[in-house]
Amino acid sequence: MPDVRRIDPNVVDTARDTGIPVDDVELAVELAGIALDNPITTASGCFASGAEIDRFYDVTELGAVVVKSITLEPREGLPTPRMAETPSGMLNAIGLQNPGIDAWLERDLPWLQGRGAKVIASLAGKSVEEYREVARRLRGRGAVVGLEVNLSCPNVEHRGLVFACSPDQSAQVVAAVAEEADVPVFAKLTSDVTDIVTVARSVTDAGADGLTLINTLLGMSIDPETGRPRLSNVYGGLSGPAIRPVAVRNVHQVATALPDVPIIGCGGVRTVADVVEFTRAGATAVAVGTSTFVDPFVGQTLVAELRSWLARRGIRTITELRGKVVA
Amino acid sequence: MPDVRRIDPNVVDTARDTGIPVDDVELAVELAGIALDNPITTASGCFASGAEIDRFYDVTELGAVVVKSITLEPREGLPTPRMAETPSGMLNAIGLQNPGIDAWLERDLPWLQGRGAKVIASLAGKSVEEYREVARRLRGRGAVVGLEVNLSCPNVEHRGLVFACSPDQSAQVVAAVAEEADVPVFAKLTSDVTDIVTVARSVTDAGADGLTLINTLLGMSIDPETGRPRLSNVYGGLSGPAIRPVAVRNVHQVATALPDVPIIGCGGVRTVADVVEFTRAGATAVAVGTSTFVDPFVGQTLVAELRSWLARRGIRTITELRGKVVA
Amino acid sequence: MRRGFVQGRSEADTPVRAICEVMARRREGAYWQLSFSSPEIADRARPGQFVEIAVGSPGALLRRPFSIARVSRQGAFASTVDVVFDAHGPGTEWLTSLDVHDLVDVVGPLGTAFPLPQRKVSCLLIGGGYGAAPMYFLADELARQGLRADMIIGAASQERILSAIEAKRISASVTFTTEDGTLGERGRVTDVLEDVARSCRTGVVYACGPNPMLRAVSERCRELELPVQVAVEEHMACGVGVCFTCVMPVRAKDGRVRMKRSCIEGPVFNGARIAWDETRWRNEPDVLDDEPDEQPVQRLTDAELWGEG
Amino acid sequence: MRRGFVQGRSEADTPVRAICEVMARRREGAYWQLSFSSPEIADRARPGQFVEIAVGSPGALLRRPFSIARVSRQGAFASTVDVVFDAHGPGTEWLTSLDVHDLVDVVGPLGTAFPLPQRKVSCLLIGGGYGAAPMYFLADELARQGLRADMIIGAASQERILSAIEAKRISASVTFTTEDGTLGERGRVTDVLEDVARSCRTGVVYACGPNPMLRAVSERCRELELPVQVAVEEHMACGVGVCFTCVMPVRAKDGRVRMKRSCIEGPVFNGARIAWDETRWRNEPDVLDDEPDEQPVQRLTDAELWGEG
Ligand SMILES: Cc1cc2nc3c(=O)[nH]c(=O)nc-3n(C[C@H](O)[C@H](O)[C@H](O)COP(=O)(O)OP(=O)(O)OC[C@H]3O[C@@H](n4cnc5c(N)ncnc54)[C@H](O)[C@@H]3O)c2cc1C
Ligand SMILES: Cc1cc2nc3c(=O)[nH]c(=O)nc-3n(C[C@H](O)[C@H](O)[C@H](O)COP(=O)(O)OP(=O)(O)OC[C@H]3O[C@@H](n4cnc5c(N)ncnc54)[C@H](O)[C@@H]3O)c2cc1C
Ligand SMILES: Cc1cc2nc3c(=O)[nH]c(=O)nc-3n(C[C@H](O)[C@H](O)[C@H](O)COP(=O)(O)O)c2cc1C
Ligand SMILES: Cc1cc2nc3c(=O)[nH]c(=O)nc-3n(C[C@H](O)[C@H](O)[C@H](O)COP(=O)(O)O)c2cc1C
Ligand code: FES
Ligand code: FES
Repeated sequence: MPDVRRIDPNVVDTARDTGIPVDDVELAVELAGIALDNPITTASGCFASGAEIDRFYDVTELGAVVVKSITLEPREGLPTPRMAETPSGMLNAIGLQNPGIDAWLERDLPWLQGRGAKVIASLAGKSVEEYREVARRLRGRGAVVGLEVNLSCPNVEHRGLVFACSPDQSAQVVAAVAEEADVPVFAKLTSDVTDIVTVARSVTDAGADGLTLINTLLGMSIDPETGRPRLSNVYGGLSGPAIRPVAVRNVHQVATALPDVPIIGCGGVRTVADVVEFTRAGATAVAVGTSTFVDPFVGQTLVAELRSWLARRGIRTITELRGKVVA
Repeated sequence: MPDVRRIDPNVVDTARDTGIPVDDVELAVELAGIALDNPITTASGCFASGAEIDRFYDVTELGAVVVKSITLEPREGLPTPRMAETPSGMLNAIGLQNPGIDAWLERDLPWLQGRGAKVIASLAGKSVEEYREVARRLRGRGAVVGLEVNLSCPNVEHRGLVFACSPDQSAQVVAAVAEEADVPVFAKLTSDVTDIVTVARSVTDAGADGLTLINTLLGMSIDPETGRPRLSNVYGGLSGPAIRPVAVRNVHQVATALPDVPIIGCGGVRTVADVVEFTRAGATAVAVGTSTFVDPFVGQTLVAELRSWLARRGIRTITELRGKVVA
Repeated sequence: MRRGFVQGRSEADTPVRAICEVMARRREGAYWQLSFSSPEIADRARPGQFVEIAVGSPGALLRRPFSIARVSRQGAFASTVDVVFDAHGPGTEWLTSLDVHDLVDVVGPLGTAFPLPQRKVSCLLIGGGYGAAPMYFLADELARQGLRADMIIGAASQERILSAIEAKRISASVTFTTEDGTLGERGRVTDVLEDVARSCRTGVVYACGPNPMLRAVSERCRELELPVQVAVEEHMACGVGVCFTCVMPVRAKDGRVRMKRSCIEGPVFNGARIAWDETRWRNEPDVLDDEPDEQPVQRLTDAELWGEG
Repeated sequence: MRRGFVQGRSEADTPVRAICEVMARRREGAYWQLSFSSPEIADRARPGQFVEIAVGSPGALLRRPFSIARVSRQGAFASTVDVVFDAHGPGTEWLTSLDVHDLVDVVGPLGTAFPLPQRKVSCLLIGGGYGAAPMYFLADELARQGLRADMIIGAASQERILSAIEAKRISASVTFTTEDGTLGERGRVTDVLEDVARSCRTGVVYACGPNPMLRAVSERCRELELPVQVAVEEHMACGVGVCFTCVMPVRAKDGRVRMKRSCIEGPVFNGARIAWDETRWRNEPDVLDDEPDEQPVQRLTDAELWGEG
C-alpha cells in the first residue's frame, strides 16, 4: 500500500538506557512449523476480512491474520441485538455471518494474499462432513498458512450439542480436517467443559498440530426492566478482559499436561503485560479479539510494545519466556 | 443491638409518585420451605462470621446469612498471596480457613442466634464422611434454617478431583448430608462443567431441596515481570461482576430444565438491577459475595433498593418477577 | 494519554484514533454538547458519520458511538468536532463529568456519509431528538453546495428540541413538532411530513432519529415517492466493521434481505430498502452480500441524485 | 454519589462509609498527599488505622487501602483526613487525577490502632517510605499524652523521605536514613536503630513500612529486647474482615502459627510475634484461632505497656 504515513508513530522506544536496543529483539516464533514474524495474531471473528482494519494500519504487521470462521454456505447470521456489554466484557451472538467458503476464496483471500498477510483460516460447520468440505476447498491456497477448527458450533447430527463439549465429536471433526489439510491444523476449544485437558488430548491424538485456547464462555444477560434477554439468541459468548483469568488457566493447564503442543492463547488480551502473561502460561502465539473493538490499533501497538518491553528488560527473544512460571 | 443509628439512611424512597407505597411491597420469599423476609443473602466465604459486617449495619436485615464453609477440623488455609484483582473481578485461594465445626457451634453460631439472624450453614469436606459428620453436628441448631453443601472441594478419595465436577460424587455427598439434615439442603454447584443441568439433576435426585448457582470459576493470573502466579495456590476462583453473565446463564439453564427446584442465584451481584436479573433468570434468593468487599453496606442497600425498585414500578411482590424472561 | 496523539493513515477517507482535548461541554436543553479538538477528524468528517468515544465508567469496555453534530475547520489547532448526547446511562453520564482541557480518546470519522444530491433539488432534513444533531452538519454542507434545506425537528417535548434558533438560522424553513405540544405542532414528524414536502417542493428527504421514527419516515416517503436517506442507530461493539454486531436487514433486488453492518456499510442507508419487518432472522444459509445497491421507484431516482447506485 | 453521605453506626469504635469532598491533593516529594473531609472518620480514627478508598481506574473493582497520615478535628465541617500515597499502579494513578471538590468514596477507620503505652516511656517511631505517614499521626497522639517520641525515617532516597521538616517539628529527635545517602545516614533504618534507641533511652518501638523492613526491625528489636509494634501491609480484598485474603502468620504461646487477618486483627501486630518465615503454609487442620495474644520477653512487658495482652 503506497503512501502509508503514521501521523504519530506510537512505537514506544525508550528502552535503550537499561536494556538492549529494540532492534536486537527477535519477535519471530515458530508455531507448529509456521514461521511468524511475531506472536500477535487476530482472534477469529474479531477482524472481519482484514480490510476493515487495514484502513487504520498495515495488517501485515501482525504475525498472522486469523479470519472469521468460514462455513460451506453463506450465512446471514442471527437477528439483532447481537451484543451486550458486561462488566469488563461483552456477550455476542452473531451466528457465524460469513460469505461462505467460495465467496471468501474469491473475494477476501485474494485481498489478504495481495497484501502479503499470513492467513490462518478458521472453519466452522454443522457436521463433520461440512468441516471436511471447507478444509478441502482450502487446500493449496498460498496465503493460508494454517487452519483453525472452530469447534464451538452446534452439531446438527447430535441434537445441536456443541462439538467442543465432546472430546469424541471434537476428535472426529479434527481428524476429518487434518486428513484434508496441507497446512498445520489448530483445534479451537472452549473452556465450558469439565476437563479441558481431556479434550485437548483427544484432538491432538486425532491430528491437531496445535490448539487455540479459548473461545468465549457461554453467558446470558437479561434487561431487568423489560425481562428481555439482551441477545436475540438468549445465550451468547462472553469475551474480553473479564475472561482473561479463565483463559490463562486453560492455557497453563494444557501446556503443563501437553508441553509439546503449540498453543495460541486467546481471551481478554489488551496490553503487552497480557501477552507476556499468556506466553508465560505456555502460549506460542497470542490472539487479540475483543480489544480490537476498543482500540482498532491494538494489534499493531502490541507488536511494537512487546518489542520494547523485551528490550527494556534485556530479553532477546520472546520464546525465552514461553512457559516460564516461577514457583 | 441497642443504639443503632444510621447516620444517613440510604433508603431510596422516591417511589410514591408513579408506583405504589414502598410499604405495600412484599419482599418475603419462600425458599425450599424456608420463610425469608427478603431474598438477599450473603455468599459463603464473603461474610466471615457475620459480626464483622454487623459493625456497619444490623445483619438481621438480610434475608439470611450464609456463613463461610465449615469443615470438621479447623483449617488455617493457604499461604498468601490469597487474592489478585482482575478486570471487574478477583481471584481468591483462601483454602477454607475456618475454625472447624465445633468451635463454630460454640462461638460463631451463638452470636448469630443471639442477634436473631437466619443462618444457612455452608459445609465443606474432603470426603463424603466428613460432609456427613459436619451435617450431623448441625442437627437441631435453632438458628440454622438450611444447609448449603459446598461441592467445590477436592475429594481426597478420588485423586483430589473436585466433587462438583462429577455428578455422581456430588450426588453421594448430597445424599449423605440430606440423610443427616433436619433442614432444607442446598447443593452449591460450579459452572466449570460441560453440562450444569446434568449435575443439577443428579444432586436434586439425591435429595437436594435447592441449588446455589454458582461458585467461582477456576482462573489464574501470572505476574508478567516475575513470572510468579499471583496466588500462592497457582489457581484460584474468579468472582465478581466479571462472571455475572456466566452465573445468570447457569441459573436460567437450570431453572428452565428443573422449574420446580428453588435456586439461590450467585455471581457478581452488585446492584438492584442484578438482583432483578437473577430473579428473572429463575432465582428465588440472590446471594451477594464479592460486592461486600467493595461496599460493606451492599446487602442492606440492596434490600432497601429492591423494595423501592418494585414500588416505583407498582410490583407488589418480588415473586411476580421470578422466571419472567420475555421472548 | 498524550494530548494531540494521533494514529492512522494519511488518506482522507480513513478514520484515525486521536487523543483530543475537550474544548467545551455544556447543556443543550435536555442534552449535552461536547466539543473536542481534532484537526484530523474535523477535516475528514462528512455529515452522517459518527465518532466512537472511550468512556471511563466502571467496568465499561466498549466505546460509545455519537453522530458528528458539527465541525469547525479553522486551521490545524482550532479544528473542533461537536457531538450532542443524551446522558441516560453510565457511559454518557461519565461524559458529562468531563471538564474543559480533559482528554478524550476518539476514533473517527466512521461510517458512511449522507450522499449529497448531484442535481439542484430541494432537501428536507428530519431530525428526531438528538438525531437532529447531524442534520445541522448536513444543512451546513447543503448550504455550501447552494442547495435549499428545509427542516422538521421533532421530539417528545420542547427541551428535547435541539438548537431551535440554530435550526431557523440554517434552514429555508423549519417546522417543529413535539408530542406534548410544548413547541410547534403537537404530534410527530410524520404528521407534518407531507405538508412540508409539498409546500417546500422537496425532492429528497434525509432523516436521523430513533429507528421507529426512521421507519415511519421511510414508509411515508415511499408512499410519497420521495427518495429518503436515513442514519440508523444499532448497538455497536466496534464501530469499525469487524464484529458484525450492528447489522441492519437491507432488502436487495431479488427481494432477499442481507445483514449490512451499520457502522461501515451504514449508518446511512436508503430508507426504502431497509427491511424494517425483518427483526427476527432465521439462522440459515442465504444469499451473498455482494450486490450493489438498487434504486427504488421514486420521483428523482437515486442514480440521478447521487450518481452512483 | 452525594456529598456528605455517611452510612454506619453511631458507636465511635465502628467504621463508616462516607462520600467525602477532596480538600487538597498535592505532591509530597515522590509521593502524593490527599486530604478529604470526613467528620466521622476524623473523629473515630486512631494512629495505625487505615481507610479503604474506591478508585475509578478501568476495570478496578476493589478499594485501595491507605494508612491514615493525619486527621484534623476542627468541628463538624472542617474535619479532614490525610493519606499519603505512592502513585505506582492504576488505582493510585487514578487518585492523582482527583481535583479539589471532587468526591471520594471512603470506608474507615479500619483495623487496629497502635496501642499507646500506659507507662511514661520513651517511644521510637520508625517509618520507611510512605510507611512514615501514620507515624506523624502517632507522634501527634503521643505528644498529646506527654510522651517522648523519637523518629527514624528511612527511604531509598531523599525524595522518598516524607515531610522531613514536619518530622523535626513533631519529634524529640529525628534520624534520616537513605539507601543512596542523599539525606541523613546512608543505609537502612536498622543500621541506626541500636544507636538511636540507646541514646534516646527508647522503651518501645513502633514501625510502619515495607514488610521486609518490618521484619528486620522486629528481629533487631527482639535482639535488643525492645517491645515492638508494627503496622503491616498485605493485599486486601475487603479491608473489613470478611474475605480472609490479608492474613499474616502470627505465632502463639504453643509455638503454632495462626493466620490472622491484618485488616481487622491488624494491621498493627506485635512484631516479635509475626512468624516472618512462615510464608509457605500447609493446607491442613491446625489449632483454633482463639487464643489471646501472649507476651514476648522484653524489658517492659506488653502487659505493663498497654495493660491488656
Ligand atoms: C451511529 C450512532 C450514532 C449515535 N449518535 C448519538 C448522538 O449523537 N447522541 C446521543 O446521545 N446518542 C447517540 N447514539 C446512541 C449512543 O451511542 C448511546 O446513547 C450510548 O452508547 C449509551 O451509552 P451509555 O453507557 O450511556 O448507556 P448504556 O445503555 O448503559 O450502554 C450500554 C451499552 O449499550 C450501548 N447502547 C446503549 N444505547 C444505545 C443506543 N441507543 N445506540 C447504540 N448503542 C447503545 C452502549 O454503547 C453500550 O455498549 C448513537 C448511536 C449510534 C449507533
Ligand atoms: C493497611 C495498608 C495500608 C497502606 N497504606 C498505604 C499508604 O499509606 N500509602 C501508599 O502509597 N500505599 C499504602 N498501601 C499500599 C496501597 O494500598 C497500594 O499501593 C495500592 O493498593 C496500589 O493500588 P494500585 O491500583 O495503584 O496498584 P496495583 O498494583 O495495580 O494494584 C492491584 C491490586 O493489588 C493491590 N495492591 C497492590 N500493591 C499493594 C500493596 N503494597 N499493599 C496492598 N495491596 C496492594 C491493590 O489494592 C489492588 O487490589 C497500604 C496497604 C495496606 C494493606
Ligand atoms: C463478536 C465476536 C465474534 C466472534 N466470532 C468467532 C468466530 O467466528 N469463530 C471463532 O472461532 N471465534 C469467534 N469469536 C471468539 C474469539 O475468537 C475469541 O476466542 C474470544 O472472543 C476470546 O478472546 P477475546 O476476549 O480477546 O475476544 C468471536 C468473538 C467475538 C467477540
Ligand atoms: C474470598 C472468597 C471466599 C469464598 N469462600 C467460599 C466458601 O468458603 N464456600 C463457598 O461455597 N463459596 C465461597 N466463595 C464463593 C462465593 O460464595 C460465590 O459463590 C462466588 O464468589 C461468586 O459470587 P460473587 O461474584 O458475588 O462473589 C468464596 C468467594 C470469595 C471471593
Ligand atoms: S459495530 Fe462492529 S461491525 Fe459494526
Ligand atoms: S482484607 Fe478481607 S479479611 Fe482482611
